[in-house]
Amino acid sequence: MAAKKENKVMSLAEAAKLVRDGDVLAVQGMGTQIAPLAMARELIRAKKKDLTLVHVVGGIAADWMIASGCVKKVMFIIVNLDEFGMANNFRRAVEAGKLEIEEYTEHQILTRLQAGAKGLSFGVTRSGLGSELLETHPETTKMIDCPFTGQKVVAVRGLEPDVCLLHAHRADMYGNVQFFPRPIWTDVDVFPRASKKVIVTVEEIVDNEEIRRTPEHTGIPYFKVDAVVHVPYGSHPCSLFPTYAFDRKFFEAYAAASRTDEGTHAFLEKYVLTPQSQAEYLEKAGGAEALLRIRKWD
Amino acid sequence: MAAKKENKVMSLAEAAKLVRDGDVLAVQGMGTQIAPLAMARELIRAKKKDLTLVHVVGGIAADWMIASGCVKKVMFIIVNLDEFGMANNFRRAVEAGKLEIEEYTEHQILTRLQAGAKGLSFGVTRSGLGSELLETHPETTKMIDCPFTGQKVVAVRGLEPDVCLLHAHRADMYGNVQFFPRPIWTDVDVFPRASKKVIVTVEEIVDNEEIRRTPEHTGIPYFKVDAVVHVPYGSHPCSLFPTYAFDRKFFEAYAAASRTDEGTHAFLEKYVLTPQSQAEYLEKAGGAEALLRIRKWD
Amino acid sequence: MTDYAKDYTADELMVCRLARELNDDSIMLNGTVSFIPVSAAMLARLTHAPGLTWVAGAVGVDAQPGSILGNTLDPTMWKNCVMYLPQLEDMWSYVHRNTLEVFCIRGAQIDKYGNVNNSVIGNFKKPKVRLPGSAGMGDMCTLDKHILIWSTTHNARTFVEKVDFLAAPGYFDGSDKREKLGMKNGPKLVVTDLCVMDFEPKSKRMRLQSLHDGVSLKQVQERTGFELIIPDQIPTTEPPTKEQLRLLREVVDPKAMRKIEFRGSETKV
Amino acid sequence: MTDYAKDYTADELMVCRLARELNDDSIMLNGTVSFIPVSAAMLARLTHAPGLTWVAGAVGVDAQPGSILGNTLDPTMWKNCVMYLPQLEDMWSYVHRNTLEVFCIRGAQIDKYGNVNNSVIGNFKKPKVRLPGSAGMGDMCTLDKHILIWSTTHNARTFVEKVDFLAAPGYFDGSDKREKLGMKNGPKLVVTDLCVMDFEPKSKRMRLQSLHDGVSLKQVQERTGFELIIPDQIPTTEPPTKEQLRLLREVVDPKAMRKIEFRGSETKV
Repeated sequence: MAAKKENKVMSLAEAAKLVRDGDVLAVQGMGTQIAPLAMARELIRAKKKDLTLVHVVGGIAADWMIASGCVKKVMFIIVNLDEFGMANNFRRAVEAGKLEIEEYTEHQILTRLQAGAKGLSFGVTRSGLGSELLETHPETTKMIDCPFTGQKVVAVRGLEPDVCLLHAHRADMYGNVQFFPRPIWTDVDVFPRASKKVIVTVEEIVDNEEIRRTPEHTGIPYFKVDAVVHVPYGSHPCSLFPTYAFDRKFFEAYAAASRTDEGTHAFLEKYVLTPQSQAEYLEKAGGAEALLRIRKWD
Repeated sequence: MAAKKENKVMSLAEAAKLVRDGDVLAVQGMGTQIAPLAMARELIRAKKKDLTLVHVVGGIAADWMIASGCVKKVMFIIVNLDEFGMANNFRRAVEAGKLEIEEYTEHQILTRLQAGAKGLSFGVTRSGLGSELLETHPETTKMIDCPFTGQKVVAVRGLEPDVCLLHAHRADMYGNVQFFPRPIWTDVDVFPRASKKVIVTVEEIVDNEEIRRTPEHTGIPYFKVDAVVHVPYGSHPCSLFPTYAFDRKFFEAYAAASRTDEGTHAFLEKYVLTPQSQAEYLEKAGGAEALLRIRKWD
Repeated sequence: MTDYAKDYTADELMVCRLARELNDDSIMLNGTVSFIPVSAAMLARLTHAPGLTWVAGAVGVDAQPGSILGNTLDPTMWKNCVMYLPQLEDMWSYVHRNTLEVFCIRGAQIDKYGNVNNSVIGNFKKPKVRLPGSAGMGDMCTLDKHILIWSTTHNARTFVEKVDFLAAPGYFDGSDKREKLGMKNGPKLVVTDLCVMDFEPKSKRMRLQSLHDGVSLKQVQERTGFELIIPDQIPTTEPPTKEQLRLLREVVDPKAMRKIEFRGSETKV
Repeated sequence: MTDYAKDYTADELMVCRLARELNDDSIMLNGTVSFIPVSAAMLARLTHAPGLTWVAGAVGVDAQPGSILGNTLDPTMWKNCVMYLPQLEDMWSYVHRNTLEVFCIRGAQIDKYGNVNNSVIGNFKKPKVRLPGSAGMGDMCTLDKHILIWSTTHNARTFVEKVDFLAAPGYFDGSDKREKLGMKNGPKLVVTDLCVMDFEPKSKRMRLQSLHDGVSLKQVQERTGFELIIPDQIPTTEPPTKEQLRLLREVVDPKAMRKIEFRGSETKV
């Protein structure tokens, strides 16, 4: 549960070894914003199996991993590609009965993780009272009475994922992870605290001295981090504000390709399975033209 | 519950009118660190009665208000003056049966407030299992069974204080409140969110434009703040890191004076009741010599 | 006399109508792919509701992004904000205590009681269509929010007698279930590409409020999968003013991102 | 051969003995007026445990304050840290999941099972003496911490047969109550101005481990209000090394703030 103050810089392939078949993975992400996409591609290449993905908002990472047969189950509040539409492989897999799901309200899944982060077997929330979602997974969600007032509340079971996958702006070699601006979104907040292991890919590795000059930006302390991987543009095609925008062209191409299984697999072959490095991936994704394009936000 | 975007700058006396006799007040503080001391003195001068104080760590503010007969009850995890010793008026009032108390573990009182902040009638924690504290206020704290595993946990009742009193580095006139470094301690975090009204005293009032240049430092948004009062050294004799240190000489004087009721009342007469302004208070407390002294941290 | 515009499209009318529902006392936040409500909030602030509190992308308090650039949850929306609202405890406590009280939603199915479904078409366990999920709607609709519903696809597939799955409740079956569960408020208004609807207070059933210019009652009824309450007087939806339209087109959403939401709509914009 | 010091006082011996209990794997945080354990943590990092993780004042992760300036919860302790650990969710989750696993405590009463009381002398409702409160001890002692107890007042008022009030449990009554309630670990060591004690694994009762130089067994027994388990061999507490003493006096705590903690102690420092 606690990691030492030692050099944790490793390759994507080495970090992937921390993920075992059958693990429960808490995966950062929104439809088009910051997500550990390079790490997700590595897990696909490493042919991981029977994973359970825990998302607040699932996006292209989930869709790729599901299409690649890595995923047994997804817990989520929504899985889509924002304005680029449905996550088609997620949709098809559920419709075909090939993928288990647990759909939650946002505060329910956060409460599961907040409880897990404290080693509590459950937490409570008002979110989702009266929703039929409650009836779809009674083993993790049920209505209970307040012991003081008798009011109905939703109890959710504590959740402690095996591994947390995050992308971030920068870290030092010990795993002090920084965000610009400071950590705001829930996934960089509660995901690592709830998880047993934490793998972080970063745009930049900086000296420990630089971290000590800017401690207000550190969101995850080294004693909670197991692996630091240096992957510039590691969130592509999703954005990493303020460094780069999401890649509209890439998303449109995937949205089109993913309408069929065949289209999806051709896409994955080209962008996920073939490239042997982040540079090869970025070259395939449009190279310098793309990298310049996503430096603009309009 | 929601405050408008309008000019909320007012005097201590005007802000004191937001506090009614019998109110439950969430009061920031540690033994010797940042606390709304100027506001506490104003409430004493305004002869408030039957207040319930909610502290994580209570200090000199609690001791003064108790000695002045403003307080009916205190909820706390500890009340003392750090290395300057006991809060003698708190101690004497409890021993004389004149003050009600509810003693909690730290995470219990935080869980009460976190639940209140979400309008939840209760929350749960593992803190304090097996402690006799549980038996001292069963109306707000009881052991319950996890609905999933049967494990014992501590349920605490949600708490929504009437008014929150805070001191901070700076704010704009609308009540966007900033801290340097960013908000870290629990009282500036959950106290305002749990409370119905929020009164903030600040070292400095700055333009809204300055707030927009430094949004990472804002800890409380204007829509949650009801009063902004400009009181330089408003935390004295407690510290406001990094602006000024706690006033060791003043604490030593109070620790000595507070050994008796008579000593306490002479002290309060001189420092709390007589001064008609913050300047007069600071003059009494040592004037320029004191203000220079507490600018040094060693 | 108000200087109304004539040359507007359904997306523009929807934005302007939603904007009119917001005022200086409104405190709102927004979710993903919410170009129409975000445009409405930004437009309202520039016109009649300068004091409106909007938490952009549920993070940027009172942000001033200028124009919409990317997605409505994008950090580009946080520009010039007074605070980055941390999501986990801060945002959610302001949501649960109903300080942030206005929320705009849409979904694949909406029924006559304002229940919304974005989970599945068909059976939850073996769905005909697996939809993206109800996301924050599952929270917002079970708390005390003033819910504003918008839909760019007013047809009988979207406006159904009863939602296939109830993740985001409105007034349930019209009974007092909301009150029994301690939920205040609920759905207030529905703005579509054809008309504006509210809820009849007693029955909690959806009721026509106004028809967009050029849309007939018959057309709305044909494209609504349940019996709508029809009042005696049916006004025409108040059109955008010329100033609203100028601000929307030139300042708020010059890239017309809002039109993305009309994918799959019978209404051309 | 280790170069031990001769001219040390009880406060210095306590700091150095506590420091030896910490190692590169220890992850600890500290509370208020904890000059002795904070000195121990800082000293351990400068000597045998450079990898020790210390969250200064429960906020400054791996801080490098240089020397102790004010209170041990003061922001002056956060200097050069790698992160300001937000207290509400971050610090408390690392505490509850036992990532932050070492905590040092003291109190007005300590009994033979390591139960600690800082709430009241006498009855809780009508106390003879109302003490400041158990603060974070009420949390730390009911979770899974490795608890190190220090006391500068080894006498029969502090070391009592049974605490008057049990807010911060050690091993309760020596039964399996900790395990039944799901609490791992517990009190491990007690370092006082007279001696060092641990807990006999089976009975969970306090046991003498070593006597400070110049202190007799009789003296300890007279000043302990319960029957202490006495092992066959009683070594002398390992003295500070000259280097430890130099670092403590010149670098870690040059203002000797640690001596504040001996107010009320029979031992002069």
